[in-house]
Amino acid sequence: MGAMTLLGWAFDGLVGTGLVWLAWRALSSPSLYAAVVLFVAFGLLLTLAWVRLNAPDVALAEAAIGAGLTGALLLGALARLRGSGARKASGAHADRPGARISAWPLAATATLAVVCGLAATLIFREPTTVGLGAEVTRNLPVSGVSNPVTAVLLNFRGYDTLLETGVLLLALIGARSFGPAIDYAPEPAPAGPVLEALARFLVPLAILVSGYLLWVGAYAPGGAFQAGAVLAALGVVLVLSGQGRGRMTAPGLAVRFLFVLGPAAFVIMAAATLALQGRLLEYPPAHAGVLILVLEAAATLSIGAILLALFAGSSFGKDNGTGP
Amino acid sequence: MQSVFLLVALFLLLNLAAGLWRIARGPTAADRMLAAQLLGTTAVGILLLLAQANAMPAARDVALVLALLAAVTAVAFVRRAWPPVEGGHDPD
Amino acid sequence: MTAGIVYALVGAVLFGLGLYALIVRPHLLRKIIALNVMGSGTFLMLVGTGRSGVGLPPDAVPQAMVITGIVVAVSATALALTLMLRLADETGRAELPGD
Amino acid sequence: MTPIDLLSLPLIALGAFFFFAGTVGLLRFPDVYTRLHALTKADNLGLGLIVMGLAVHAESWFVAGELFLIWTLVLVSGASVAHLVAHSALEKGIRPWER
Repeated sequence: MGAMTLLGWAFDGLVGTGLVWLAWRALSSPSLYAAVVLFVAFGLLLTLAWVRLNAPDVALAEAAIGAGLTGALLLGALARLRGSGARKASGAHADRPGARISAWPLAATATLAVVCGLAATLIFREPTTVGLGAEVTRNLPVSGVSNPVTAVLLNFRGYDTLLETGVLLLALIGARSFGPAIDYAPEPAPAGPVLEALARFLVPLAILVSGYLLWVGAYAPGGAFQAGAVLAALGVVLVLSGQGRGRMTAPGLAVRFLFVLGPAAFVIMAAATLALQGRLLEYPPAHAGVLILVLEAAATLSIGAILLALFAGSSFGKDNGTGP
Repeated sequence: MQSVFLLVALFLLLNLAAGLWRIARGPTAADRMLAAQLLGTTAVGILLLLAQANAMPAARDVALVLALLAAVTAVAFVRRAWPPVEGGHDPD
Repeated sequence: MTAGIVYALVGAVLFGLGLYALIVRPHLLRKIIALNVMGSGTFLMLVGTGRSGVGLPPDAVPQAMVITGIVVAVSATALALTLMLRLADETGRAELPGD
Repeated sequence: MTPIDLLSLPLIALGAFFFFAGTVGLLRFPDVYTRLHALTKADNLGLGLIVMGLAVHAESWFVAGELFLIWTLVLVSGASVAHLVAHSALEKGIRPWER
């Protein structure tokens, strides 16, 4: 067991050092493009950190979003920036090397104070602090699921998730309202057979994995967020291989239905449980498992559709006057 | 045997750390992207070994998601963000 | 696993790095990445300290909060990127006027 | 040391060696195309060997199937990305390295 502990410490030390180094390089390297790729690598290391912290649910979310969506979003924005900078000939895409505000010593001192304060709080905090873990474990049998994280997300604190689907919808509406009116991204060359074959290979598997994560979330790490993020990431591959782009930039009725399906399902469920059970999102224990699965399925579709639309909107932004 | 899995995972992590240098250094954008791709595969290997070392089957699901989405960033790069002018040394 | 405090401290450092870059770096894309780094630091502190005691399973509540946070962070990032692109379209610069 | 360990240890060690070779290639080879070669050959073989070494420990067919699915995904993605990057690099005018 001693060897295990020692190796574990070495592993954690290396991951921690790597995270700090990557964050520092991503925030200071002269090239914005390098910054984005470094940040994608940061997400990969962070996924390993979540696994070491015994938080596989979080690791799944980080893997799906950090490895798939965030990188694609940032790269798409960088490409668009280059287009708009080229038009105005002042280089919006270029970061002045080493540029920083003149008051940086003040900022550095203040930041250092914040970090020292945080570190001191972390080290000297009351070690006997008891979290809510015991409460969650005690109430798990009546939650309808056996994965405690899913129980918290969909049952004990279901209203958080209700509000979160609302936040996603608001972000989409906001992005669509401010979306640039002109598409600067150069029309890419035809996707070519390799990319199309890759998309055809990945999409059915992604739907399978997404369904698996949704189903397994009841009793093991997984759930609606991870499943939805996987769907969205594969939608990104489809859009980039030149398929289904119009459906996201100028969504028809069916796609808009997907956007509101999750929030609507949550609101209906909240109203029904309020009327029948007397409490917001308090399911009758006998049916809790089924109700949670229905809610999660609706949320998965909405999360996937909204995240994909956020990418398609930011990456293309050609608004045909039909967007919401 | 568990500690052997963890030892190999640590070895792969050292490889990953060495690969970070290529991301930071470049010189071309494609080099950075390729290094990130190798990092992804290495992370998949590490996760599979951690799943076995810590008896944590969920880590395998994390590896599955990473493997499934390994191509997304690279495809976004090739289709969108490749810098238009690619010269000899630093095109960024 | 006793590594919680290590990752929590790493989280504190990441929060600081992000905060510093958010203040001093003028380019908006860099500020958006800085916000994401700060968020990741916060998440690490939450989960790293969120264990209910020796021998007990890790606390599910911080993990659920962090999953919610990750999804909110990515949607906020998308919205921020859209605003940045709009600003660049209008002014030709992806920086705030004061910087 | 069970017989299964004796079977899996050499496979995993060989796999780790191929990862090492891939990393050395990534750091030492002179241009994008040669690095691409190092990466796609070596690390996919490395992951394959590690997958085989772990699959002999698998407690069920489901786990073994998942392991091989992961390897297949990495193989297909790696090959496609290698093609796309090399193709675009040639189009952008990056010249292959010559002695």
